[in-house]
Amino acid sequence: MTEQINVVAQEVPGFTRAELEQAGVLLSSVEGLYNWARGGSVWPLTFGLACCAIEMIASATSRFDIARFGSEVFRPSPRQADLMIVSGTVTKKMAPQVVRIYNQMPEPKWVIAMGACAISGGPFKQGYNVLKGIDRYLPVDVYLPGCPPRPEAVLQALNYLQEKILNIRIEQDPAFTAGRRQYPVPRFTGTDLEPPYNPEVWRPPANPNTEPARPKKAATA
Amino acid sequence: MSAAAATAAASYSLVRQPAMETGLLEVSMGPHHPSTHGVFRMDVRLDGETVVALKPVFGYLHRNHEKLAEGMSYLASMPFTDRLDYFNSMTNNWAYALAAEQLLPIEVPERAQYLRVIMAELTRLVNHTSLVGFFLNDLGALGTPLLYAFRERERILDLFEQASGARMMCNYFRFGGLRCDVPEGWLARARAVVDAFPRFLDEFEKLLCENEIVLARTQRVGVLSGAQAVNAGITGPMLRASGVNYDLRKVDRYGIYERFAFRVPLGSAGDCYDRFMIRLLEMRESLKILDAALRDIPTGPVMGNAPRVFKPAASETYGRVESPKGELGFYLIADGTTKPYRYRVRPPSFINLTVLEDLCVGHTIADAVVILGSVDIVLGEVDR
Amino acid sequence: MSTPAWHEPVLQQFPAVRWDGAARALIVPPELARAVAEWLTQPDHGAWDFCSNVTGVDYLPREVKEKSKRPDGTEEIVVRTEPGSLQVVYHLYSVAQRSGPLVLKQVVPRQAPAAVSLTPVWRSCELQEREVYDLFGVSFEGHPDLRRILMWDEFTGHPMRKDYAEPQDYEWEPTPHGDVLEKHRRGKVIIA
Amino acid sequence: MTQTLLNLLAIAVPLAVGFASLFAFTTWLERKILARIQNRIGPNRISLPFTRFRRLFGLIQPAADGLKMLAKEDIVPRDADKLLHLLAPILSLVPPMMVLCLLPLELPYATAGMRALQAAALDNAVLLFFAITSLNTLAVFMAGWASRNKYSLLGGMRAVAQMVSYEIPLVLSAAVVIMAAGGMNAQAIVEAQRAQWFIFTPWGLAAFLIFFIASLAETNRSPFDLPEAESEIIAGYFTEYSGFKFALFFLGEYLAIFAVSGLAVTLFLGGGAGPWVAAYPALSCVWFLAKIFALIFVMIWLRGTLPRLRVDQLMGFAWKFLLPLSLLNLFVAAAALKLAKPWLSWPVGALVLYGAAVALSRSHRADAAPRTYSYAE
Repeated sequence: MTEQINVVAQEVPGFTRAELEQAGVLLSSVEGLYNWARGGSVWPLTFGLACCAIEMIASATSRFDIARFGSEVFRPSPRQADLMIVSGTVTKKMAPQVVRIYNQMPEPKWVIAMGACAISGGPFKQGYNVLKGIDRYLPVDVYLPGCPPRPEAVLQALNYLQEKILNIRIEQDPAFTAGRRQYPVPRFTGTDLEPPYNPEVWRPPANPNTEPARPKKAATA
Repeated sequence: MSAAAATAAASYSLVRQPAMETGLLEVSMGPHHPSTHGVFRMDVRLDGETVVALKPVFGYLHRNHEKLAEGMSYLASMPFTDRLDYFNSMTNNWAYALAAEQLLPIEVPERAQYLRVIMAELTRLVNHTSLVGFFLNDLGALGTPLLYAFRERERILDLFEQASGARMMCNYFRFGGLRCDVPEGWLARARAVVDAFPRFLDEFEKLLCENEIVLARTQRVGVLSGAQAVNAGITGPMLRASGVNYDLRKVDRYGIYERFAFRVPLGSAGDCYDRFMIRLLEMRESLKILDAALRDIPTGPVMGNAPRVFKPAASETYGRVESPKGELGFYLIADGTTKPYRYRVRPPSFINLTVLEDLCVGHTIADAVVILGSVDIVLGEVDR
Repeated sequence: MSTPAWHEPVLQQFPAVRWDGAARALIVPPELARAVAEWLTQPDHGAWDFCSNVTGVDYLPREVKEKSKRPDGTEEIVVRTEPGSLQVVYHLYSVAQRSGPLVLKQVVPRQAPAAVSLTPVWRSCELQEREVYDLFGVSFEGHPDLRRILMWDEFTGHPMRKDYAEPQDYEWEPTPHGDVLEKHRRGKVIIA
Repeated sequence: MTQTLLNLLAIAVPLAVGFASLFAFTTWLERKILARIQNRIGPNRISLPFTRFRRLFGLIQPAADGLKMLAKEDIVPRDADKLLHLLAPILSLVPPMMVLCLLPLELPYATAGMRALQAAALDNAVLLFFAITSLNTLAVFMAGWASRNKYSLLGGMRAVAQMVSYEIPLVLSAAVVIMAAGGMNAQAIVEAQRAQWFIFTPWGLAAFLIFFIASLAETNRSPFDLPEAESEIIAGYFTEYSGFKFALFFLGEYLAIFAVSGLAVTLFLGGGAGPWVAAYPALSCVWFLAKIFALIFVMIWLRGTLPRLRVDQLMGFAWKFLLPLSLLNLFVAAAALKLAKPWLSWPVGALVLYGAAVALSRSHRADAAPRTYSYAE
């Protein structure tokens, strides 16, 4: 499946006839053109959370220059941005704002979870005010590990995202099938956020109480 | 109510302030705003463009640093200190190492002392150049000064990377010395960076210091008097811009700073321009220290005879250094175990924000952004 | 490290203030705190014009075992419960005289802890006392703006207290840290 | 009748299409020039669609941006005034489009029948130009108002104050040229510069500088980009605009830059005049565009260099510096045009204008000056 899509989007001369018939020549070329356009012009949101934000800024500077990929237009308003780079620790106090900003972005929109904190909470995972990964509330397109990731890694994440965009089938694109994706903004409660995660985008891992993992430690404890 | 007042009230109802007869506009700047340097929020009340009241709101990056540190061994907190003020991991390391070394006295070898000074002063260069860049960004200079600053920053980060293995989060200091010696040829490369730096500073100063718009935008904006600054616990370049001669490198003489000849630049007006200039001038003095330190550095080990398990007796200590942002202190209470009973960071940029409202009220919203920029905050440290 | 005897004039002036030699700190009763602070800022009393660091420390109630001799000469182990306390610690410096630190502590009970705000004396306490209020639950009398600062307004509890039970919202992961394992064993899951 | 209509179409269509594509080129130019100013490379990695052929210097980048914006979701805030929200970007596009028709562009293929080819060769072109461009203020304020966003409102307010203020020095500096040319016909103004471009007279140089500065403010370019000041009010009046409406604002802004630059070229830089035009009349169009792009280059250069002014400083600059200076310039120009000895105009005019500029700036500079600092050991 994915291989075929690669063919559609990138190499017209190597197009198979079956593919053409299936999708229709016009449709596939429009799709390819459109994916080319939105892949080549990914405008990130000026949105820094923590340490990673500095490396995100560094990726826009002279040595690394994200502008080469057409992405130096950091838009301060979410209305004009395509990509949200969640760069750093998302605290519980900040999580509702992050979701809100995501809701304000127009479709099609993408999310890169940059750094260990945005992916899972990172070194601060055990904190009482730290969200254990932004993917609990938002659909993440590219996970970029590191603490913090180097600017080169930011560029690579952008390249991965562009490749992903090139391979999207419009009829399967949530940006077109579901209207603007707006996710519930978590509310503050006494100690935590409510809801603790968004079941549409994240499922908790299996209950570890039922897992027979680490029997040795259990025995000693 | 007259007709004019009625129209005025009707027009203000558009911005959803039905209760306010005075027509103030409440704007919540942040936590996502291009100029709050992270996730900081200012609840601003505006009369036209003039700030009438400003309330800072913190905590959007409160990552429970102190609580986490109380649950782990002393040394395990070292990488977390990197992430406090993520521009200045080296000075953060040093402040923590300094506090811990007061708990359990360990001799730091000579070479390590020199390397600590070198790293700290390089960090100061990194911080001050970046700050000046961000400050100009807040003034509306579309990134060019920032990119020039980051170009120089990259050169210093290369040095950090060669020494410690990481660009930003160096985790280079240890109780009683440094994690490892610098690689061969590092000192020569550092020398090259330090020698090339004044040229960049000349260029930068030529670009910025006499720029008519910079002068007009920063002079007499956000004036802070010396007495007010001391009372509000302001430290670092911001305090010295108000004319108070208080540099911990001179006052506490920690490390081996008494061996270096350097001067402390002092401002006179205490406005944004002074805060900006003091940082530029401090970089020149840092270069003097670096110059001497790179010349005099001896050979030898970089790690003292630190105990394998760091287990100080029950005691309390407060260690502080002159971080580029101000006085960075660590207050540790040991209870005889391998973990600190209480671990507290005294964050300079957090306390420097105490006077933010006083500085901003009466100025325009554009000035508020500039004043915040001149305070030089990093949210990792403000909220911890 | 020998500390100069900055505290001695204070002890002479205020007999109710104690000196804790182990922690090298002045223990000031809350009701006296304002007076002591104002006295300390005077130029001829040390000119302590700069309050650098303000924080709280939580001491849980604990059982102390003490040996005591009975009149008949035999030893007896007495178990005494020491009440817990919350301390508010102030680190004072003098910019004018370049001296310091002088450590001031207000000790308040863990139940209904109420200290006196020193913000009117040293403005630098403003945000830090708010932080102590937020994270330790010490209320400060005379503070101009005592609200939560780091946590959200609806938050209940004071997370920096030693007995604070964190919400157990970890994902399970194999980890070598004994403490984390212990936490997993105790509370574990969180999300059903 | 049909002939006229066809003629008009033959002019209007290339104008509209040509300038729209020039807009794309200008965004590319701006990104590349800014990148060079900042020691970067700028866009260069985008390939032609369906190929892996890369490194066209990023020239195709604006196409991708445009296509993306076209298909981006259009969000109208729930509380927004929907009609005004829709009209504002369109209205911001119309005035610059209209005034482009007033520029004395001599299109190459139309030289046979009509010498002076404008879409609308009016006798009072300059007047109409200012009348139409002032509509832009309305569009900007509509956008700021309709969005129901506080930042937008602030941006809209700023824009109105700024554009209304700077209109006056803009018109007054153009009035000098009208005095010299004796009319408001764009073609006549160009003709009047056949002997000497107006920029080479003292009053013309002063008027050009005032005109250029005021036009920066009129088009919200740095250092006068307060209505969209990113570091202060997010994106100003178009904070709430997304997708193609946002692109329309962009387009309108760049077309406005073309329009004012074109007017500056017409008024001061001799229109399409240049070497070899007499031999090849078609070159006139090229020269005209080249001069426009030279001005645009300066605008981009300023954008990469200067910080932004504050609102009160901005207004003070318009009312206390530019306005008196342009009024004085009227007198200087009048005197110079009536002067018996034309060679006197340079020394006297330059002296008076320069002296006035220095005196004005001294009196309003509010003793902003570099300081010296003391050191403690």
